[in-house]
Amino acid sequence: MQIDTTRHTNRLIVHVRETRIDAASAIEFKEQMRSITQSTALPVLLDLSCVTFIDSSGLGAVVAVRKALDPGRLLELAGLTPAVEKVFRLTRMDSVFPILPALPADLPDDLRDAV
Amino acid sequence: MQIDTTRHTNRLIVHVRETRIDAASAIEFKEQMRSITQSTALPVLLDLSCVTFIDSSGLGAVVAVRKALDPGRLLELAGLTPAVEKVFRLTRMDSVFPILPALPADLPDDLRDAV
Amino acid sequence: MPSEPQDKTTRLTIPSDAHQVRLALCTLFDALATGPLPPDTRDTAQIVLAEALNNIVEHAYGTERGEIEVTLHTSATGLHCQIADFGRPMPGGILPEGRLSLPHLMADLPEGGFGWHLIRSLSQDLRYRYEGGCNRLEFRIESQQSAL
Amino acid sequence: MPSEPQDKTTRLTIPSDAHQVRLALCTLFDALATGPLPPDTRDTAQIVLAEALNNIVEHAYGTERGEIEVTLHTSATGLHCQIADFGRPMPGGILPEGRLSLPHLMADLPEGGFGWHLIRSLSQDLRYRYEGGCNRLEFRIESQQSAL
Ligand SMILES: Nc1ncnc2c1ncn2[C@@H]1O[C@H](COP(=O)(O)OP(=O)(O)O)[C@@H](O)[C@H]1O
Ligand SMILES: Nc1ncnc2c1ncn2[C@@H]1O[C@H](COP(=O)(O)OP(=O)(O)O)[C@@H](O)[C@H]1O
Repeated sequence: MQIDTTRHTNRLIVHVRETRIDAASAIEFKEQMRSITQSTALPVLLDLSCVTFIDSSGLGAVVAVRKALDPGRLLELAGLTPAVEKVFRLTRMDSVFPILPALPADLPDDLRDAV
Repeated sequence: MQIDTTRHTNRLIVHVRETRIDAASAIEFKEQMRSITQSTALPVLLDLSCVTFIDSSGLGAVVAVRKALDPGRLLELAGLTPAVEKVFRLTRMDSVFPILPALPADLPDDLRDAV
Repeated sequence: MPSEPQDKTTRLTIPSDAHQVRLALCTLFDALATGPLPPDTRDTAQIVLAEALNNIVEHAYGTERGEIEVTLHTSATGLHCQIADFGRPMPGGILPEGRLSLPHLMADLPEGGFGWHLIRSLSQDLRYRYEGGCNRLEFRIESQQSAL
Repeated sequence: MPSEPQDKTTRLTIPSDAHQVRLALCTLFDALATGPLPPDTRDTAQIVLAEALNNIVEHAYGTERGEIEVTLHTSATGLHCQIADFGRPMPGGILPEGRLSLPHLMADLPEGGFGWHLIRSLSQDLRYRYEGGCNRLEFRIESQQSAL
Protein backbone atom coordinates (compact mmCIF):
# COMPACT_ATOMS: atom_id res chain seq x y z
CA MET A 1 0.00 0.00 0.00
CA GLN A 2 1.49 3.29 -1.07
CA ILE A 3 1.00 6.17 1.35
CA ASP A 4 3.18 9.26 1.46
CA THR A 5 3.09 12.62 3.13
CA THR A 6 3.63 16.30 2.42
CA ARG A 7 3.37 19.32 4.70
CA HIS A 8 1.28 22.37 4.16
CA THR A 9 0.51 25.22 6.56
CA ASN A 10 1.40 23.20 9.64
CA ARG A 11 -0.57 20.16 8.64
CA LEU A 12 0.66 16.70 7.82
CA ILE A 13 -1.09 15.81 4.56
CA VAL A 14 -1.27 12.05 4.15
CA HIS A 15 -1.79 10.96 0.52
CA VAL A 16 -3.25 7.49 0.04
CA ARG A 17 -2.01 6.49 -3.43
CA GLU A 18 -4.35 3.54 -3.69
CA THR A 19 -7.73 3.22 -5.36
CA ARG A 20 -9.23 1.03 -2.62
CA ILE A 21 -9.35 0.87 1.16
CA ASP A 22 -11.19 -2.41 1.62
CA ALA A 23 -11.27 -5.67 3.57
CA ALA A 24 -8.08 -6.74 1.77
CA SER A 25 -6.11 -3.66 2.82
CA ALA A 26 -7.75 -2.30 5.99
CA ILE A 27 -5.17 -3.79 8.37
CA GLU A 28 -2.21 -2.56 6.35
CA PHE A 29 -3.83 0.88 6.11
CA LYS A 30 -4.22 1.05 9.90
CA GLU A 31 -0.63 -0.06 10.48
CA GLN A 32 0.89 2.39 8.03
CA MET A 33 -1.28 5.23 9.35
CA ARG A 34 -0.19 4.47 12.89
CA SER A 35 3.50 4.69 12.09
CA ILE A 36 2.98 7.82 9.97
CA THR A 37 0.89 9.68 12.55
CA GLN A 38 3.24 8.71 15.37
CA SER A 39 6.17 10.36 13.59
CA THR A 40 4.88 13.90 14.30
CA ALA A 41 2.33 15.67 16.49
CA LEU A 42 0.96 17.82 13.63
CA PRO A 43 -2.74 17.94 12.77
CA VAL A 44 -3.49 15.39 10.05
CA LEU A 45 -5.25 15.89 6.74
CA LEU A 46 -6.04 12.58 5.05
CA ASP A 47 -6.09 12.99 1.26
CA LEU A 48 -8.50 10.38 -0.14
CA SER A 49 -8.63 11.75 -3.68
CA CYS A 50 -7.18 8.57 -5.23
CA VAL A 51 -9.53 6.30 -3.31
CA THR A 52 -12.48 5.45 -5.58
CA PHE A 53 -13.84 2.68 -3.34
CA ILE A 54 -14.11 2.11 0.39
CA ASP A 55 -16.08 -0.64 2.15
CA SER A 56 -17.15 -0.98 5.78
CA SER A 57 -13.80 -2.54 6.73
CA GLY A 58 -12.00 0.44 5.20
CA LEU A 59 -14.37 2.80 6.99
CA GLY A 60 -13.73 0.94 10.25
CA ALA A 61 -10.00 1.39 9.66
CA VAL A 62 -10.42 5.17 9.28
CA VAL A 63 -12.41 5.20 12.52
CA ALA A 64 -9.65 3.17 14.20
CA VAL A 65 -7.04 5.69 13.01
CA ARG A 66 -9.14 8.49 14.53
CA LYS A 67 -9.50 6.64 17.85
CA ALA A 68 -5.77 5.92 18.01
CA LEU A 69 -4.95 9.64 17.84
CA ASP A 70 -4.91 11.92 20.82
CA PRO A 71 -8.52 13.22 21.14
CA GLY A 72 -7.30 16.79 20.82
CA ARG A 73 -5.44 16.14 17.57
CA LEU A 74 -7.19 17.19 14.37
CA LEU A 75 -7.89 14.56 11.70
CA GLU A 76 -9.54 16.03 8.64
CA LEU A 77 -10.51 14.23 5.43
CA ALA A 78 -10.31 15.67 1.93
CA GLY A 79 -10.83 14.63 -1.67
CA LEU A 80 -13.75 12.24 -1.15
CA THR A 81 -14.75 10.69 -4.49
CA PRO A 82 -18.48 9.92 -5.02
CA ALA A 83 -18.47 6.29 -3.79
CA VAL A 84 -16.44 7.20 -0.69
CA GLU A 85 -18.63 10.17 0.05
CA LYS A 86 -21.68 7.92 -0.18
CA VAL A 87 -20.34 5.44 2.38
CA PHE A 88 -19.45 8.23 4.81
CA ARG A 89 -22.87 9.83 4.38
CA LEU A 90 -24.93 6.66 4.77
CA THR A 91 -23.09 5.66 7.95
CA ARG A 92 -23.24 9.27 9.26
CA MET A 93 -19.48 9.31 9.57
CA ASP A 94 -19.63 12.58 7.62
CA SER A 95 -20.86 14.13 10.88
CA VAL A 96 -17.99 12.63 12.87
CA PHE A 97 -15.09 13.70 10.65
CA PRO A 98 -14.38 17.21 9.41
CA ILE A 99 -14.51 16.86 5.63
CA LEU A 100 -12.91 19.44 3.36
CA PRO A 101 -14.30 19.92 -0.14
CA ALA A 102 -10.84 19.58 -1.71
CA LEU A 103 -7.18 19.64 -0.90
CA PRO A 104 -5.55 22.92 0.02
CA ALA A 105 -3.12 24.07 -2.62
CA ASP A 106 0.21 22.36 -2.18
CA LEU A 107 1.81 24.69 -4.64
CA PRO A 108 4.17 27.35 -3.35
CA ASP A 109 2.31 30.66 -3.21
CA ASP A 110 4.32 32.24 -6.03
CA LEU A 111 3.37 29.43 -8.41
CA ARG A 112 -0.24 29.25 -7.39
CA ASP A 113 -1.40 32.03 -9.67
CA ALA A 114 0.90 31.10 -12.53
CA VAL A 115 -1.05 27.97 -13.29
CA MET B 1 -10.35 2.82 -15.70
CA GLN B 2 -11.61 5.75 -13.66
CA ILE B 3 -10.88 9.18 -15.07
CA ASP B 4 -12.82 12.32 -14.20
CA THR B 5 -12.47 16.02 -14.77
CA THR B 6 -12.75 19.34 -12.97
CA ARG B 7 -12.23 22.88 -14.23
CA HIS B 8 -9.92 25.45 -12.78
CA THR B 9 -8.89 28.83 -14.19
CA ASN B 10 -9.88 27.93 -17.74
CA ARG B 11 -8.16 24.58 -17.75
CA LEU B 12 -9.66 21.14 -18.02
CA ILE B 13 -8.03 19.17 -15.19
CA VAL B 14 -8.14 15.46 -15.96
CA HIS B 15 -7.76 13.28 -12.86
CA VAL B 16 -6.56 9.74 -13.46
CA ARG B 17 -7.94 7.81 -10.44
CA GLU B 18 -5.82 4.75 -11.13
CA THR B 19 -2.49 3.69 -9.66
CA ARG B 20 -1.12 2.33 -12.97
CA ILE B 21 -0.94 3.31 -16.62
CA ASP B 22 0.65 0.20 -18.06
CA ALA B 23 0.52 -2.30 -20.92
CA ALA B 24 -2.76 -3.63 -19.51
CA SER B 25 -4.49 -0.24 -19.54
CA ALA B 26 -2.70 1.90 -22.17
CA ILE B 27 -5.34 1.41 -24.88
CA GLU B 28 -8.23 2.19 -22.54
CA PHE B 29 -6.37 5.26 -21.27
CA LYS B 30 -5.92 6.54 -24.84
CA GLU B 31 -9.58 5.95 -25.69
CA GLN B 32 -10.93 7.65 -22.59
CA MET B 33 -8.54 10.57 -23.00
CA ARG B 34 -9.64 11.01 -26.61
CA SER B 35 -13.29 11.26 -25.73
CA ILE B 36 -12.58 13.55 -22.76
CA THR B 37 -10.32 15.95 -24.67
CA GLN B 38 -12.70 16.07 -27.64
CA SER B 39 -15.52 17.30 -25.41
CA THR B 40 -13.97 20.78 -25.02
CA ALA B 41 -11.26 22.94 -26.55
CA LEU B 42 -9.78 24.00 -23.20
CA PRO B 43 -6.10 23.58 -22.38
CA VAL B 44 -5.57 20.26 -20.58
CA LEU B 45 -3.83 19.59 -17.29
CA LEU B 46 -3.32 15.87 -16.70
CA ASP B 47 -3.30 15.10 -12.96
CA LEU B 48 -1.13 12.02 -12.46
CA SER B 49 -0.94 12.23 -8.67
CA CYS B 50 -2.65 8.85 -8.15
CA VAL B 51 -0.44 7.09 -10.68
CA THR B 52 2.40 5.38 -8.81
CA PHE B 53 3.58 3.31 -11.79
CA ILE B 54 3.88 3.89 -15.54
CA ASP B 55 5.67 1.68 -18.06
CA SER B 56 6.77 2.38 -21.64
CA SER B 57 3.33 1.44 -22.99
CA GLY B 58 1.75 3.95 -20.63
CA LEU B 59 4.30 6.56 -21.60
CA GLY B 60 3.58 5.82 -25.26
CA ALA B 61 -0.12 6.36 -24.54
CA VAL B 62 0.55 9.79 -23.01
CA VAL B 63 2.61 10.66 -26.12
CA ALA B 64 -0.27 9.45 -28.31
CA VAL B 65 -2.70 11.69 -26.39
CA ARG B 66 -0.38 14.66 -27.02
CA LYS B 67 -0.11 13.88 -30.73
CA ALA B 68 -3.88 13.52 -31.08
CA LEU B 69 -4.43 17.06 -29.75
CA ASP B 70 -4.25 20.16 -31.92
CA PRO B 71 -0.55 21.20 -31.82
CA GLY B 72 -1.49 24.61 -30.42
CA ARG B 73 -3.45 23.13 -27.52
CA LEU B 74 -1.69 23.01 -24.17
CA LEU B 75 -1.23 19.64 -22.44
CA GLU B 76 0.49 19.97 -19.08
CA LEU B 77 1.26 17.22 -16.60
CA ALA B 78 1.11 17.54 -12.81
CA GLY B 79 1.51 15.41 -9.71
CA LEU B 80 4.24 13.07 -10.96
CA THR B 81 5.06 10.51 -8.27
CA PRO B 82 8.71 9.32 -8.03
CA ALA B 83 8.46 6.26 -10.32
CA VAL B 84 6.56 8.21 -12.96
CA GLU B 85 8.97 11.11 -12.77
CA LYS B 86 11.86 8.67 -13.25
CA VAL B 87 10.37 7.19 -16.45
CA PHE B 88 9.73 10.65 -17.91
CA ARG B 89 13.25 11.79 -17.03
CA LEU B 90 15.08 8.73 -18.37
CA THR B 91 13.22 8.90 -21.69
CA ARG B 92 13.67 12.70 -21.84
CA MET B 93 9.91 13.13 -22.07
CA ASP B 94 10.28 15.63 -19.24
CA SER B 95 11.68 18.01 -21.88
CA VAL B 96 8.74 17.39 -24.21
CA PHE B 97 5.88 17.94 -21.76
CA PRO B 98 5.39 20.96 -19.49
CA ILE B 99 5.44 19.46 -16.01
CA LEU B 100 4.01 21.34 -13.04
CA PRO B 101 5.37 20.61 -9.57
CA ALA B 102 1.88 20.08 -8.16
CA LEU B 103 -1.75 20.64 -8.88
CA PRO B 104 -3.12 24.17 -8.75
CA ALA B 105 -5.53 24.64 -5.88
CA ASP B 106 -8.95 23.42 -6.80
CA LEU B 107 -10.43 25.04 -3.78
CA PRO B 108 -12.56 28.14 -4.18
CA ASP B 109 -10.45 31.17 -3.29
CA ASP B 110 -12.40 31.96 -0.15
CA LEU B 111 -11.77 28.50 1.26
CA ARG B 112 -8.14 28.34 0.28
CA ASP B 113 -6.89 30.19 3.32
CA ALA B 114 -9.32 28.60 5.72
CA VAL B 115 -7.60 25.24 5.49
CA MET C 1 -41.41 -10.17 -25.25
CA PRO C 2 -37.75 -10.54 -26.15
CA SER C 3 -35.30 -9.34 -23.53
CA GLU C 4 -33.85 -5.86 -23.75
CA PRO C 5 -30.59 -5.67 -25.70
CA GLN C 6 -28.71 -4.72 -22.52
CA ASP C 7 -29.93 -7.82 -20.64
CA LYS C 8 -26.84 -9.73 -19.62
CA THR C 9 -26.03 -12.43 -17.09
CA THR C 10 -22.60 -12.84 -15.52
CA ARG C 11 -21.58 -15.78 -13.31
CA LEU C 12 -18.52 -15.92 -11.13
CA THR C 13 -17.13 -18.26 -8.47
CA ILE C 14 -14.93 -16.62 -5.86
CA PRO C 15 -12.71 -18.39 -3.29
CA SER C 16 -13.52 -17.20 0.24
CA ASP C 17 -10.69 -14.69 0.68
CA ALA C 18 -10.60 -10.89 0.96
CA HIS C 19 -8.05 -10.52 -1.84
CA GLN C 20 -10.07 -12.75 -4.16
CA VAL C 21 -13.19 -10.70 -3.40
CA ARG C 22 -11.31 -7.53 -4.29
CA LEU C 23 -10.07 -9.07 -7.54
CA ALA C 24 -13.59 -10.24 -8.45
CA LEU C 25 -15.11 -6.81 -7.73
CA CYS C 26 -12.42 -5.08 -9.81
CA THR C 27 -13.04 -7.47 -12.70
CA LEU C 28 -16.83 -7.16 -12.49
CA PHE C 29 -16.91 -3.40 -12.14
CA ASP C 30 -14.29 -2.76 -14.79
CA ALA C 31 -16.55 -4.66 -17.16
CA LEU C 32 -19.66 -2.88 -15.87
CA ALA C 33 -17.90 0.46 -16.42
CA THR C 34 -18.61 0.14 -20.11
CA GLY C 35 -22.08 -1.30 -19.52
CA PRO C 36 -25.51 0.29 -19.26
CA LEU C 37 -25.43 1.26 -15.56
CA PRO C 38 -24.99 4.93 -14.62
CA PRO C 39 -21.92 5.67 -12.40
CA ASP C 40 -23.98 6.20 -9.27
CA THR C 41 -25.75 2.84 -9.64
CA ARG C 42 -22.41 1.15 -10.27
CA ASP C 43 -20.94 2.61 -7.06
CA THR C 44 -24.02 1.50 -5.11
CA ALA C 45 -23.82 -1.99 -6.57
CA GLN C 46 -20.15 -2.33 -5.74
CA ILE C 47 -20.69 -1.22 -2.14
CA VAL C 48 -23.55 -3.69 -1.55
CA LEU C 49 -21.77 -6.59 -3.26
CA ALA C 50 -18.56 -5.90 -1.36
CA GLU C 51 -20.39 -5.91 1.99
CA ALA C 52 -22.29 -9.09 1.21
CA LEU C 53 -19.18 -10.92 -0.03
CA ASN C 54 -16.90 -9.74 2.77
CA ASN C 55 -19.46 -10.83 5.36
CA ILE C 56 -19.47 -14.31 3.86
CA VAL C 57 -15.66 -14.45 3.94
CA GLU C 58 -15.54 -13.20 7.53
CA HIS C 59 -18.60 -14.71 9.16
CA ALA C 60 -20.05 -17.55 7.04
CA TYR C 61 -16.73 -19.22 6.18
CA GLY C 62 -14.41 -17.51 8.70
CA THR C 63 -11.18 -19.49 8.79
CA GLU C 64 -12.68 -22.32 6.66
CA ARG C 65 -12.04 -22.59 2.94
CA GLY C 66 -15.04 -22.24 0.67
CA GLU C 67 -16.45 -20.80 -2.49
CA ILE C 68 -18.95 -18.06 -3.20
CA GLU C 69 -21.12 -18.06 -6.30
CA VAL C 70 -22.25 -14.73 -7.69
CA THR C 71 -24.81 -14.29 -10.45
CA LEU C 72 -25.44 -10.79 -11.81
CA HIS C 73 -28.14 -9.92 -14.25
CA THR C 74 -28.48 -6.45 -15.72
CA SER C 75 -31.92 -5.38 -16.87
CA ALA C 76 -33.87 -2.20 -17.36
CA THR C 77 -34.91 -2.25 -13.67
CA GLY C 78 -31.35 -2.50 -12.43
CA LEU C 79 -28.79 -5.04 -11.39
CA HIS C 80 -30.18 -8.29 -9.99
CA CYS C 81 -27.71 -10.06 -7.70
CA GLN C 82 -27.78 -13.62 -6.34
CA ILE C 83 -25.09 -14.81 -3.96
CA ALA C 84 -24.72 -18.38 -2.72
CA ASP C 85 -22.32 -19.87 -0.16
CA PHE C 86 -22.04 -23.11 1.82
CA GLY C 87 -20.81 -21.60 5.07
CA ARG C 88 -22.54 -21.02 8.41
CA PRO C 89 -26.12 -19.72 8.25
CA MET C 90 -27.05 -16.27 9.53
CA PRO C 91 -27.48 -16.11 13.32
CA GLY C 92 -31.12 -17.02 14.01
CA GLY C 93 -31.69 -17.76 10.35
CA ILE C 94 -32.51 -14.14 9.56
CA LEU C 95 -30.61 -11.15 8.20
CA PRO C 96 -28.99 -8.82 10.74
CA GLU C 97 -30.94 -5.62 11.33
CA GLY C 98 -28.04 -3.36 10.55
CA ARG C 99 -29.14 -0.58 12.82
CA LEU C 100 -26.71 2.28 13.08
CA SER C 101 -25.90 3.67 16.52
CA LEU C 102 -23.81 6.77 16.82
CA PRO C 103 -22.35 7.29 20.30
CA HIS C 104 -21.56 10.73 21.69
CA LEU C 105 -17.96 9.99 22.51
CA MET C 106 -15.37 9.51 19.79
CA ALA C 107 -13.79 6.77 21.90
CA ASP C 108 -17.03 4.77 21.70
CA LEU C 109 -17.29 4.88 17.90
CA PRO C 110 -17.72 1.38 16.45
CA GLU C 111 -15.05 0.13 14.05
CA GLY C 112 -17.41 -2.39 12.47
CA GLY C 113 -21.05 -3.27 12.10
CA PHE C 114 -21.68 -0.88 9.20
CA GLY C 115 -22.02 -3.70 6.67
CA TRP C 116 -25.67 -4.66 6.95
CA HIS C 117 -26.73 -1.06 7.37
CA LEU C 118 -25.14 -0.28 3.99
CA ILE C 119 -26.67 -3.35 2.35
CA ARG C 120 -30.15 -2.50 3.66
CA SER C 121 -29.86 1.19 2.79
CA LEU C 122 -28.74 0.64 -0.78
CA SER C 123 -30.59 -2.46 -2.00
CA GLN C 124 -34.17 -3.36 -2.97
CA ASP C 125 -36.06 -6.68 -2.72
CA LEU C 126 -33.56 -8.10 -0.23
CA ARG C 127 -34.22 -11.82 0.46
CA TYR C 128 -32.35 -14.50 2.35
CA ARG C 129 -32.91 -18.21 2.76
CA TYR C 130 -30.89 -21.16 4.05
CA GLU C 131 -31.62 -24.46 2.30
CA GLY C 132 -29.69 -27.69 1.99
CA GLY C 133 -26.58 -26.22 3.57
CA CYS C 134 -26.61 -23.24 1.21
CA ASN C 135 -27.04 -19.56 2.10
CA ARG C 136 -28.84 -17.70 -0.68
CA LEU C 137 -28.97 -13.92 -0.70
CA GLU C 138 -30.80 -11.96 -3.38
CA PHE C 139 -31.23 -8.26 -3.96
CA ARG C 140 -31.64 -5.68 -6.65
CA ILE C 141 -29.81 -2.42 -7.17
CA GLU C 142 -32.17 0.10 -8.68
CA SER C 143 -30.93 1.64 -11.87
CA GLN C 144 -31.56 5.34 -11.49
CA GLN C 145 -29.75 8.48 -10.59
CA SER C 146 -31.04 8.54 -7.04
CA ALA C 147 -30.21 11.28 -4.59
CA LEU C 148 -28.92 8.69 -2.14
CA MET D 1 29.62 -17.95 4.91
CA PRO D 2 25.94 -18.22 5.71
CA SER D 3 23.67 -16.06 3.61
CA GLU D 4 22.52 -12.69 4.88
CA PRO D 5 19.29 -12.79 6.86
CA GLN D 6 17.52 -10.75 4.14
CA ASP D 7 18.52 -13.18 1.35
CA LYS D 8 15.32 -14.45 -0.18
CA THR D 9 14.38 -16.18 -3.41
CA THR D 10 10.96 -15.81 -5.03
CA ARG D 11 9.78 -17.84 -8.04
CA LEU D 12 6.74 -17.08 -10.13
CA THR D 13 5.22 -18.39 -13.35
CA ILE D 14 3.21 -15.86 -15.33
CA PRO D 15 0.91 -16.59 -18.31
CA SER D 16 1.87 -14.44 -21.31
CA ASP D 17 -0.75 -11.69 -20.94
CA ALA D 18 -0.56 -8.00 -20.04
CA HIS D 19 -3.14 -8.32 -17.23
CA GLN D 20 -1.33 -11.30 -15.72
CA VAL D 21 1.95 -9.36 -15.85
CA ARG D 22 0.30 -6.48 -14.01
CA LEU D 23 -1.09 -8.84 -11.39
CA ALA D 24 2.31 -10.48 -10.90
CA LEU D 25 4.08 -7.13 -10.55
CA CYS D 26 1.50 -5.92 -8.02
CA THR D 27 1.88 -9.12 -6.00
CA LEU D 28 5.69 -9.04 -6.15
CA PHE D 29 6.06 -5.38 -5.32
CA ASP D 30 3.43 -5.37 -2.60
CA ALA D 31 5.51 -8.08 -0.94
CA LEU D 32 8.77 -6.24 -1.63
CA ALA D 33 7.25 -3.10 -0.08
CA THR D 34 7.85 -4.58 3.32
CA GLY D 35 11.23 -6.03 2.33
CA PRO D 36 14.75 -4.70 2.57
CA LEU D 37 14.83 -2.66 -0.68
CA PRO D 38 14.69 1.14 -0.43
CA PRO D 39 11.72 2.75 -2.31
CA ASP D 40 13.87 4.06 -5.15
CA THR D 41 15.37 0.63 -5.84
CA ARG D 42 11.90 -0.91 -5.74
CA ASP D 43 10.61 1.56 -8.34
CA THR D 44 13.63 0.88 -10.53
CA ALA D 45 13.15 -2.86 -10.23
CA GLN D 46 9.49 -2.65 -11.10
CA ILE D 47 10.15 -0.54 -14.19
CA VAL D 48 12.84 -2.92 -15.51
CA LEU D 49 10.82 -6.06 -14.77
CA ALA D 50 7.70 -4.58 -16.34
CA GLU D 51 9.58 -3.71 -19.55
CA ALA D 52 11.24 -7.11 -19.80
CA LEU D 53 7.97 -8.98 -19.15
CA ASN D 54 5.84 -6.83 -21.45
CA ASN D 55 8.37 -7.28 -24.27
CA ILE D 56 8.09 -11.04 -23.89
CA VAL D 57 4.28 -10.85 -23.98
CA GLU D 58 4.30 -8.57 -27.02
CA HIS D 59 7.29 -9.73 -29.03
CA ALA D 60 8.48 -13.17 -27.90
CA TYR D 61 5.03 -14.78 -27.60
CA GLY D 62 2.90 -12.22 -29.46
CA THR D 63 -0.48 -13.83 -30.13
CA GLU D 64 0.76 -17.26 -28.97
CA ARG D 65 0.04 -18.60 -25.51
CA GLY D 66 3.01 -19.21 -23.29
CA GLU D 67 4.47 -18.91 -19.84
CA ILE D 68 7.16 -16.72 -18.32
CA GLU D 69 9.26 -17.83 -15.38
CA VAL D 70 10.61 -15.18 -13.05
CA THR D 71 13.15 -15.79 -10.29
CA LEU D 72 14.01 -12.95 -7.94
CA HIS D 73 16.73 -13.06 -5.36
CA THR D 74 17.27 -10.25 -2.89
CA SER D 75 20.77 -9.85 -1.48
CA ALA D 76 22.95 -7.12 -0.06
CA THR D 77 24.04 -6.13 -3.58
CA GLY D 78 20.51 -5.71 -4.81
CA LEU D 79 17.78 -7.59 -6.59
CA HIS D 80 18.95 -10.37 -8.92
CA CYS D 81 16.41 -11.17 -11.64
CA GLN D 82 16.24 -14.14 -14.01
CA ILE D 83 13.51 -14.34 -16.62
CA ALA D 84 12.90 -17.32 -18.91
CA ASP D 85 10.45 -17.76 -21.79
CA PHE D 86 9.97 -20.20 -24.67
CA GLY D 87 8.92 -17.68 -27.30
CA ARG D 88 10.75 -16.24 -30.31
CA PRO D 89 14.41 -15.35 -29.77
CA MET D 90 15.62 -11.74 -29.91
CA PRO D 91 16.09 -10.46 -33.48
CA GLY D 92 19.69 -11.36 -34.48
CA GLY D 93 20.12 -13.25 -31.21
CA ILE D 94 21.19 -10.12 -29.34
CA LEU D 95 19.51 -7.56 -27.11
CA PRO D 96 18.09 -4.44 -28.80
CA GLU D 97 20.30 -1.37 -28.42
CA GLY D 98 17.55 0.76 -26.97
CA ARG D 99 18.92 4.01 -28.28
CA LEU D 100 16.70 7.01 -27.62
CA SER D 101 16.05 9.42 -30.48
CA LEU D 102 14.17 12.61 -29.80
CA PRO D 103 12.81 14.29 -32.94
CA HIS D 104 12.30 18.03 -33.20
CA LEU D 105 8.67 17.86 -34.19
CA MET D 106 6.01 16.77 -31.73
CA ALA D 107 4.27 14.93 -34.57
CA ASP D 108 7.35 12.72 -35.01
CA LEU D 109 7.54 11.62 -31.35
CA PRO D 110 7.70 7.84 -31.08
CA GLU D 111 4.90 6.12 -29.14
CA GLY D 112 7.05 3.06 -28.42
CA GLY D 113 10.62 1.85 -28.37
CA PHE D 114 11.37 3.18 -24.87
CA GLY D 115 11.47 -0.29 -23.34
CA TRP D 116 15.05 -1.40 -23.91
CA HIS D 117 16.36 2.07 -23.22
CA LEU D 118 14.78 1.89 -19.75
CA ILE D 119 16.04 -1.64 -19.14
CA ARG D 120 19.60 -0.70 -20.14
CA SER D 121 19.56 2.55 -18.18
CA LEU D 122 18.34 1.02 -14.95
CA SER D 123 19.95 -2.43 -14.74
CA GLN D 124 23.42 -3.87 -14.12
CA ASP D 125 25.07 -7.08 -15.38
CA LEU D 126 22.51 -7.48 -18.18
CA ARG D 127 22.92 -10.84 -19.98
CA TYR D 128 20.89 -12.65 -22.58
CA ARG D 129 21.18 -16.10 -24.12
CA TYR D 130 18.98 -18.35 -26.23
CA GLU D 131 19.43 -22.07 -25.58
CA GLY D 132 17.25 -25.08 -26.27
CA GLY D 133 14.28 -22.96 -27.30
CA CYS D 134 14.51 -20.85 -24.15
CA ASN D 135 15.21 -17.12 -23.85
CA ARG D 136 17.10 -16.35 -20.66
CA LEU D 137 17.51 -12.80 -19.48
CA GLU D 138 19.42 -11.89 -16.35
CA PHE D 139 20.12 -8.61 -14.66
CA ARG D 140 20.66 -7.00 -11.30
CA ILE D 141 19.06 -3.92 -9.80
CA GLU D 142 21.59 -2.17 -7.62
CA SER D 143 20.40 -1.57 -4.10
CA GLN D 144 21.29 2.00 -3.32
CA GLN D 145 19.71 5.39 -3.22
CA SER D 146 21.11 6.45 -6.58
CA ALA D 147 20.55 9.89 -8.07
CA LEU D 148 19.07 8.29 -11.21
N1 LIG E 1 -22.88 -13.87 5.83
C1 LIG E 1 -22.99 -13.99 7.18
N2 LIG E 1 -23.03 -15.21 7.76
C2 LIG E 1 -23.11 -15.30 9.08
N3 LIG E 1 -23.20 -14.26 9.94
C3 LIG E 1 -23.15 -13.03 9.45
C4 LIG E 1 -23.05 -12.82 8.04
N4 LIG E 1 -23.05 -11.49 7.82
C5 LIG E 1 -23.14 -10.90 9.02
N5 LIG E 1 -23.20 -11.80 10.03
C6 LIG E 1 -23.32 -11.47 11.47
O1 LIG E 1 -23.96 -10.18 11.56
C7 LIG E 1 -23.14 -9.20 12.22
C8 LIG E 1 -23.29 -7.81 11.60
O2 LIG E 1 -22.70 -7.75 10.29
P1 LIG E 1 -22.14 -6.38 9.70
O3 LIG E 1 -23.16 -5.31 9.83
O4 LIG E 1 -21.66 -6.64 8.31
O5 LIG E 1 -20.89 -5.99 10.61
P2 LIG E 1 -19.41 -6.56 10.72
O6 LIG E 1 -19.22 -7.55 9.60
O7 LIG E 1 -18.56 -5.34 10.57
O8 LIG E 1 -19.32 -7.20 12.08
C9 LIG E 1 -21.73 -9.78 12.13
O9 LIG E 1 -20.90 -9.34 13.18
C10 LIG E 1 -22.00 -11.30 12.16
O10 LIG E 1 -22.14 -11.75 13.50
N1 LIG F 1 11.55 -10.27 -25.67
C1 LIG F 1 11.66 -9.98 -26.98
N2 LIG F 1 11.62 -10.96 -27.88
C2 LIG F 1 11.73 -10.67 -29.21
N3 LIG F 1 11.89 -9.42 -29.68
C3 LIG F 1 11.95 -8.39 -28.84
C4 LIG F 1 11.83 -8.62 -27.44
N4 LIG F 1 11.94 -7.43 -26.84
C5 LIG F 1 12.10 -6.51 -27.80
N5 LIG F 1 12.11 -7.07 -29.03
C6 LIG F 1 12.28 -6.31 -30.28
O1 LIG F 1 13.01 -5.11 -29.98
C7 LIG F 1 12.25 -3.92 -30.31
C8 LIG F 1 12.51 -2.81 -29.28
O2 LIG F 1 11.91 -3.11 -28.05
P1 LIG F 1 11.42 -1.95 -27.05
O3 LIG F 1 12.54 -0.96 -26.86
O4 LIG F 1 10.90 -2.56 -25.80
O5 LIG F 1 10.25 -1.19 -27.80
P2 LIG F 1 8.72 -1.59 -28.06
O6 LIG F 1 8.44 -2.84 -27.29
O7 LIG F 1 7.95 -0.41 -27.54
O8 LIG F 1 8.60 -1.78 -29.55
C9 LIG F 1 10.83 -4.39 -30.39
O9 LIG F 1 10.04 -3.61 -31.25
C10 LIG F 1 10.97 -5.84 -30.89
O10 LIG F 1 11.09 -5.88 -32.30
